[in-house]
Amino acid sequence: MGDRYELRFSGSGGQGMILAGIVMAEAAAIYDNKVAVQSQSYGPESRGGASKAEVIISDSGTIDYPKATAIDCMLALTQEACTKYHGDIKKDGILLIDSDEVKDIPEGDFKVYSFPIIETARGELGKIIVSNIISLGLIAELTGIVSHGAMEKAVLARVPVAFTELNKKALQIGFDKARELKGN
Amino acid sequence: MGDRYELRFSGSGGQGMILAGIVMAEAAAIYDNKVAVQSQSYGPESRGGASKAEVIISDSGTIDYPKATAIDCMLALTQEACTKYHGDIKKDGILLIDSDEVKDIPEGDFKVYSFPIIETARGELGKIIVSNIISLGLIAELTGIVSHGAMEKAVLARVPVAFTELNKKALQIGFDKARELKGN
Amino acid sequence: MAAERVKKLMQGNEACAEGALYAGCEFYAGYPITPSTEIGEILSYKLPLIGGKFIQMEDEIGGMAATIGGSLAGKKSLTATSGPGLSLKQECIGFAAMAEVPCVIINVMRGGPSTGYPTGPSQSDIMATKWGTHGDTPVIAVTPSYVPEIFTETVRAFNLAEKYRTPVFVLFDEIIGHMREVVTIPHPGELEVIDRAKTDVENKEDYLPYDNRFEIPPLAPFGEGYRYHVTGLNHDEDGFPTNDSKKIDAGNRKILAKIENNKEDIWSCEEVDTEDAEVLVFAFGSSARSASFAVREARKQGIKAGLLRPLTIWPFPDEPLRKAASKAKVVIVPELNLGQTVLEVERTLPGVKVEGLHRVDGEPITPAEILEVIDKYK
Amino acid sequence: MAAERVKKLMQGNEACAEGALYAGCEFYAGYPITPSTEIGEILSYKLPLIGGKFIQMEDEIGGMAATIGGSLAGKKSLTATSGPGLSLKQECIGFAAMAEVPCVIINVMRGGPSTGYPTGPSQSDIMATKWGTHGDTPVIAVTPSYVPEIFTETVRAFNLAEKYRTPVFVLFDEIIGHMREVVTIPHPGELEVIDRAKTDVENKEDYLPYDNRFEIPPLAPFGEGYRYHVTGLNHDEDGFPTNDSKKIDAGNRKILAKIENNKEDIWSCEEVDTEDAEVLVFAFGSSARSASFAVREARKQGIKAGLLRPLTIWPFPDEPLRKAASKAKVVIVPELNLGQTVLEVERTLPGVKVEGLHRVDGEPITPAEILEVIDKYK
Amino acid sequence: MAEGAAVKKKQKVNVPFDYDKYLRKGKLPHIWCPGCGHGIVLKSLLRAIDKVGLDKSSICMASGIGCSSRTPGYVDFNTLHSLHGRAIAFATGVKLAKPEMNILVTIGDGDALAIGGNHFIHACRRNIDMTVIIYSNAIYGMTGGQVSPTTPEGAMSTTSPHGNMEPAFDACAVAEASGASFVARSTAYHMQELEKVLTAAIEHKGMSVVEVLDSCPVYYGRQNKYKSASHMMEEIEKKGTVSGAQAKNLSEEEIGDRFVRGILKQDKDGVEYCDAYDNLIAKVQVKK
Amino acid sequence: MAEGAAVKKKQKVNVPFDYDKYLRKGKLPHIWCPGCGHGIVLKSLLRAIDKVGLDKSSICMASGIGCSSRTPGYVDFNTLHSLHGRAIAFATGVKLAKPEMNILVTIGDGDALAIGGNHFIHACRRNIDMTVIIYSNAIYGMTGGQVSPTTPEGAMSTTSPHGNMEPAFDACAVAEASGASFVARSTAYHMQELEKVLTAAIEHKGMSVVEVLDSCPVYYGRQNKYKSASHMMEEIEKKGTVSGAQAKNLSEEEIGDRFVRGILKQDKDGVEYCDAYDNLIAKVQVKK
Amino acid sequence: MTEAAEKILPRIEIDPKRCKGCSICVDFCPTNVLEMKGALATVVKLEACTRCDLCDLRCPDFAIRVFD
Amino acid sequence: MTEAAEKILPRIEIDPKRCKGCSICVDFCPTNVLEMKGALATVVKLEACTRCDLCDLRCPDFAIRVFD
Ligand SMILES: Cc1ncc(C[n+]2csc(CCOP(=O)(O)OP(=O)(O)O)c2C)c(N)n1
Ligand SMILES: Cc1ncc(C[n+]2csc(CCOP(=O)(O)OP(=O)(O)O)c2C)c(N)n1
Ligand code: SF4
Ligand code: SF4
Ligand code: SF4
Ligand code: SF4
Ligand code: SF4
Ligand code: SF4
Ligand SMILES: [Mg+2]
Ligand SMILES: [Mg+2]
Repeated sequence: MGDRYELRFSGSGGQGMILAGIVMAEAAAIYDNKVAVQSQSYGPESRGGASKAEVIISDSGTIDYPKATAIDCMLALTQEACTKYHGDIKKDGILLIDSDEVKDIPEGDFKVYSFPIIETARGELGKIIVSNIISLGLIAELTGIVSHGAMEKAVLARVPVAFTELNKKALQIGFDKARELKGN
Repeated sequence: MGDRYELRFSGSGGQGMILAGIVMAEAAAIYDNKVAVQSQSYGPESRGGASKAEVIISDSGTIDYPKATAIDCMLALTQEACTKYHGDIKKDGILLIDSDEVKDIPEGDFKVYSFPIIETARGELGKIIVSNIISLGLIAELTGIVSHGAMEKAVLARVPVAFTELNKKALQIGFDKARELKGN
Repeated sequence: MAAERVKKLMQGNEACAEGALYAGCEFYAGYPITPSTEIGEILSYKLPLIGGKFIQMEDEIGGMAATIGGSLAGKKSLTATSGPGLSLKQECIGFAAMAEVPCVIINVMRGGPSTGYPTGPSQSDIMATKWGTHGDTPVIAVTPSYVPEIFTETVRAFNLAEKYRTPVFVLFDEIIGHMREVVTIPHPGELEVIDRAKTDVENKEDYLPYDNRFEIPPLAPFGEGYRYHVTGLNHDEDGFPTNDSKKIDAGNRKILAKIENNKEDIWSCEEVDTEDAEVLVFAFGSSARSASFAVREARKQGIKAGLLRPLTIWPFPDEPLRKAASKAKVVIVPELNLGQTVLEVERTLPGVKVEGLHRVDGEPITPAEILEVIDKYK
Repeated sequence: MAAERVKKLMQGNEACAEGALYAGCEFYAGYPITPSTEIGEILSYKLPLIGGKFIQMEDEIGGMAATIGGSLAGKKSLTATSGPGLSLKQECIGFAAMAEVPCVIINVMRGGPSTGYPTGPSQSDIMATKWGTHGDTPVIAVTPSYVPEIFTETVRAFNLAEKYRTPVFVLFDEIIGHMREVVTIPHPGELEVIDRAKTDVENKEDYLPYDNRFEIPPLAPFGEGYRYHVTGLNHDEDGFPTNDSKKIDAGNRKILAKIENNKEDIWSCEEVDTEDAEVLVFAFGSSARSASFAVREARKQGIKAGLLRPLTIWPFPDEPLRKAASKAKVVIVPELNLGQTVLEVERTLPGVKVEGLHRVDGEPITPAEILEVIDKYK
Repeated sequence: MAEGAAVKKKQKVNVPFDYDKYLRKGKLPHIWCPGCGHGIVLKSLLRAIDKVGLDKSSICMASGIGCSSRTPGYVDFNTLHSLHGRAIAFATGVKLAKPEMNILVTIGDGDALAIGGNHFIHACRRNIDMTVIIYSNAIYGMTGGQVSPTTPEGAMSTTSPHGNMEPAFDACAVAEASGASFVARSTAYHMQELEKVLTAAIEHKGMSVVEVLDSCPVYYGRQNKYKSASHMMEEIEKKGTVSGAQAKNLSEEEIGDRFVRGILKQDKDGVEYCDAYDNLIAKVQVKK
Repeated sequence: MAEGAAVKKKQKVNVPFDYDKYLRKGKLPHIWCPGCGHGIVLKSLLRAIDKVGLDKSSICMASGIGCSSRTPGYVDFNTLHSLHGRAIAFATGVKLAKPEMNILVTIGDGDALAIGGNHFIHACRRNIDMTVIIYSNAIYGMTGGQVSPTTPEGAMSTTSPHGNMEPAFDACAVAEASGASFVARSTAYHMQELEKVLTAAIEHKGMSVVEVLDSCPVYYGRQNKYKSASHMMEEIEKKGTVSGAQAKNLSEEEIGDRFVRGILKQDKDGVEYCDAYDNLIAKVQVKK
Repeated sequence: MTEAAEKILPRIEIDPKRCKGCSICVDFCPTNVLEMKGALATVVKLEACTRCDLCDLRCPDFAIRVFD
Repeated sequence: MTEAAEKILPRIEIDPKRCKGCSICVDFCPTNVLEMKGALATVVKLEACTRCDLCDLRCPDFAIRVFD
């Protein structure tokens, strides 16, 4: 479908994939004035295990079907999630993986970007909890689907004030590294 | 309907009209080998007030509709019951009333028999509780719909052994008085 | 020299209790409610005499739950109720259907909605029986019209429950519940009594309570060494919860299919003069008795009237209806509600004129009322 | 200078809570259950802020009972639940309908029957909503598909409840309940909000809670000097129980008629390309979103496909459906159950081919699945 | 003159209580059977209401289903005849939505303690301000005499036809343990004590439970061979109970299975539920 | 040789308890979150079952819905995962229909005391032989942290976001007052005491209620600012309770709002329900 | 004795429409003022009445009242 | 000292598939035998173990066992 941009954030429970989806949707729909729908899969025993959140973005109009049909960009922070969920990525879509976690990279008609997201969060920022924010920075830059400004506003609106700086930094790392990745 | 004999027993709650209906049905169906259906009206606040029981008797086959449609014989022990329920008596049917209780005798194409049933129970047997049994005797004889033997068996099967004689007497009074009434 | 059969003038509710005992019911849990109360009362007297158990629970929910528990322990189990109690039992009924635990639920219908008219007859729980619990739930419901039929249909209900491992309803209205007719109790063996199927597994560990080898897997009673799991969640054939969408799908469909696939076995209908009927009356319960009277009268008047009297109302007897209505110009559906069964009749017979005759004033539908409608089409 | 409207990315359940607040809801009584829990959670936070009341009752039955109590005391009242909770509430829902007490019931549908699949979406409580409580009961149910629509339909549900003095359901499935979309909260006054009608009697003693002068008599709140009686029994216009069969009849019919007579006001449907539709899809809730996608694709392929999306599922929108299907060769009914709404569609459209598309594996129906069925008829 | 004055004085003392002021006279006679204790309980309650001086429009009387639950139909208040077992839950909604109302719940032992047991204990726990009057006749009257959770062991009923084998609840003990702040017991026989107890219960702020032992001569009486309504009252309500004062001087054995009458618990320190809610609102609104 | 014997002896003492004998190993790991007390309760229960020596096939373990109610899925008995609040009612049916079975009911505080409150008090009243183990974590774990009838006043939950304003039940007091013949309390922290208490509860004939204070670190813990599972156990289960022995030497004020642990009631005189039923059957069958 | 003569007797009203004949008033009247006559309570010994009001207080049917 | 040398150390088994890393065993071990390593309990001071079994008894996940 033409005016329909599909994103999937996947990882394991507790890695903040749903929050990533929400922030992405808010960046697009509140701060960039697009239309967005965010949804997630949610099992009764989803404690642990693979977890995913999806965001559909459109420039205009209503988004009817809220789930991914042909993914433009997918993030996978774990091997399990990557293996389980990559199948819906569309031709020429983007797969962003954590290079330390996902060793078995799926084959397909899509572009794979690989980056040590979690290790960067731990190493450069001392908090693996911001892996999802780094991811958001990466994706914003890689896809261009939301503006940097909107993304920053969306992130900061969702995190406690005490962590503003940390998250700003995480996001910036994402932006910067994505530019490098694209350069490759 | 040809093979369908309809009886209604009416009075006030506590006068044993339902028991009368049951005994009549048992006399016909168990001891005279006919077919019988007994039913009653049963209000949520039927404590006191008019009460009725109906019995449909047939010589053969099944009785489908279980309620009275055209009554062959009706008993009324109170004015209220008589007034409320006599409307369904069919042409040439029988209305048996307590002569002390029912003063306002309804008009219609039916034969009215009048007898001081309750007073007889009190006066001759010392127990108004057997008014319903006297009534059964009267009706058995007046209508001939069940045999005396069947009626006696049915009554005795339903009353405590200690009261066998009392009830036998009550029934006999009914049989006898009905013969007199018919004679009139 | 066979002993004489016991022949007794019985109330409908009594015939129901006697039918349950004949069918081998050994466990009753319930909560009293007019007009079904006598069923529990009689069983509270009779069950202990045969070593069975009666328990008056704290409410209808508890009554239904304990009935299911009793059945899991291997006893044929029964509960009886009326409208408001039915509503309360719905969650547990869904559990019995989902976990495939046989049991019988008697509903002596009274005037609804809400507390309504407790001592008035009604046939207004037909749809609540089919659709009352949430989700897609298999339902079998039988609808006797006569007191002796309450006896036989209660036996049949137990048979169906055990055969199909599912809750089965016996629905009748207050009129029949409180009416008295003669019931001749059959000798043991005279009526078919189906007992719970036994598992064929050699090794108790291999027992699967929802064994996919069977359309209706045998249910081993608790306490006999088969140590399995029962849940109301979507489950696998071993009885444990599953999140596998294929298994969820299969499980949900299986419990409906076992009824759908065996409709012909479950259906029971009485037909009167349907072969050439141009005016067909479709009626059950006490309304069918009035209809029977009316149809007989109509025939006397030369009207080609007929009666289809379903003794199974769920699964809906669509094929028998279609057959019986093949010559019908009109199908009349008298029922003590404001239009329930008539909806199914309409759906089953597109193009055929269907006329509902509804009464909700606490009085039965009379033969005259039905006859009046029949007369319109003569 | 009007302030900017609040624009917020919200979960469906949050939009529901916000819609309730917009509509003037001041009272919530309920019991938590997945996937409806967030509605109560949000209101437990927000209601005290505006002086309203939230109470977590001991169970769903208590939740429904207290909701009705709150409404009788004059407050717009709400409860929210899911499948098993719906089953438990049924008896009380019948009371609200019979006693004509306005209230709103949210049911975020999860996989059933029984505990089923608590976190999976489903549309399998459609029939339980209509027929779940015993007796013939009036039912209004609205079925939003989009998060902003949950907001507006919740407001509409409160309006309908107050206008028709009856319980009104808002039904949506887990997908929409947990999905997030942007909702722009309208200013006060921007959306119509209907408050409870006030009685016109001069003398408080003359007040009749079921005054026959009105199709829908005004309901005076408890505690304002109108001292009347409320019962779930069949009652007279003064609210007291009656055994008069005429009054029983009239009362039972009246509560259904007030819905039946005002269907056009209660109905709401969205139509997409129905004018010339040869393949009509009839879908609500999340399935309608997939259908919308599929119909758009089909049109691109040159198929004359159309969508009828009912926002009111009860009373069933038969006339709109008949109209929309006037050119249809086939009507496709995708729903997350094993065949519920499709039955009504069949009944409504005798002679028209109707094809159900059912899914009960815990996953939504995809546009591709619907398209596949549409393609069969191109 | 002096005589006249004396007469006047006397008349004043002896003017019978005017129940009519609270009754919906058109609805009388009530449906209760001859000798049913429910009427005595109702009369005591009306006198108590009068003593406290409640405004009729401020009262919501709620009930469930049962003979006792017919009470609201006869009195000129805001009356709610709800569903079997649910009266307290309905009443909780009314009270919380409109805390200025005075809530009276008149229900049977089955209604309160069997099907309604859960709402009962939770209302006690919450200590919400209402007065629950249990018409405790140890039987289901309305449905024709089934066993109830207060039927004594050994007693006959239509569902304990071989003699009741279940232990009975001590309703007051359950109420106390569940958190009710006012708990009392009296009987229809002791109708003056009952009036006092009910007065105190209504005046008490918080959950008040009053168990009233009363009698169903028709179903309980007949099945258990009591000769008359008065015989039952004599045996069950009079001989079967001791007053709190008497009980103090008796050992547990001496009391035996007799029930103790009087106010059994009265805790004025606990916060009432609606008050607690108001405090919460005040707190969060300030914060806001 | 002597050394070898010593070692042997030691080994005997230290062979860890073999839980596997009772577990459905294929179903592990269980769904409980890291640090959830439910696993500790289950382990104590399995040791108690072992001590009593129950035959696995004779056990019916029933539960409702909740995290705690997932227990039956992991153990190799006849297991019944029923409906929220209904476990005790289902179990009543199983027990009465087959009195030779040993019934264990493993349920949450919400399951037992909120929605299941009525079945709970009535099973206590009947004194039917079953052991009800309440995993009392003061929260609804399964549904994500709502307030429960045992949540302390002031505590945070997703449905008491301004602090809980409702008083909590004393579950043991309610059980006692309702007629349970065995009532005890312990905690997951005191898992050895718990094992003993559970052993006594299982051995007791009649209704046994064991309230186990345990912890939901995820929902209760996080909302109420506990640092870790152990921190919660330390604060709530250890510091928040006193043993029965300690309590004897303390005044009510000294005990404060700490819960008393240990066996609180043990009445061996009452007749158990199924026994009473058997007596009834014997009586009526003789009569017949 | 003038005092006796002067004694003002109470007026006991029994509403026959309300009285259901339960005999509670009769059975508990301390001075046997009342008696059942058929299904209706009646006054048979008014002079013995002490105005104790027990009959009124215990009548379940709002049927008997004692006036001065 | 021979006795010390002779001391037979226990064997503590921690099943990494079952351990959920709650740290209860670590926090309550009286002699600090255990420590968290990432999300897994590990033995760091076996010689201090008194075989008190508290770690096993309190582990909610059937993950740790102490053998002789
Ligand atoms: C849900 C439901 N279950 C059962 C009934 C039937 N029912 C009506 S009243 C009643 C019991 C009445 O006993 P009690 O509460 O003790 O009041 P009493 O009549 O003795 O005053 C029952 C079981 C009902 N109306 N609704
Ligand atoms: C009838 C019904 N109502 C509500 C629910 C939702 N529900 C599932 S578990 C639960 C509460 C669980 O709390 P608790 O019993 O304390 O167990 P825990 O999870 O804390 O161990 C609730 C409300 C349900 N499944 N069924
Ligand atoms: S049945 Fe019993 S409780 Fe009901 S009114 Fe009659 S005497 Fe009273
Ligand atoms: S949510 Fe709480 S109670 Fe449930 S498993 Fe997790 S920690 Fe345990
Ligand atoms: S007032 Fe007292 S003495 Fe007089 S009639 Fe009544 S009970 Fe008897
Ligand atoms: S107590 Fe009342 S109802 Fe009973 S006999 Fe006396 S006056 Fe009549
Ligand atoms: S057995 Fe005791 S000392 Fe040894 S590791 Fe475990 S807790 Fe520590
Ligand atoms: S207690 Fe068990 S689960 Fe927790 S850290 Fe230790 S070994 Fe792991
Ligand atoms: Mg009672
Ligand atoms: Mg809990």
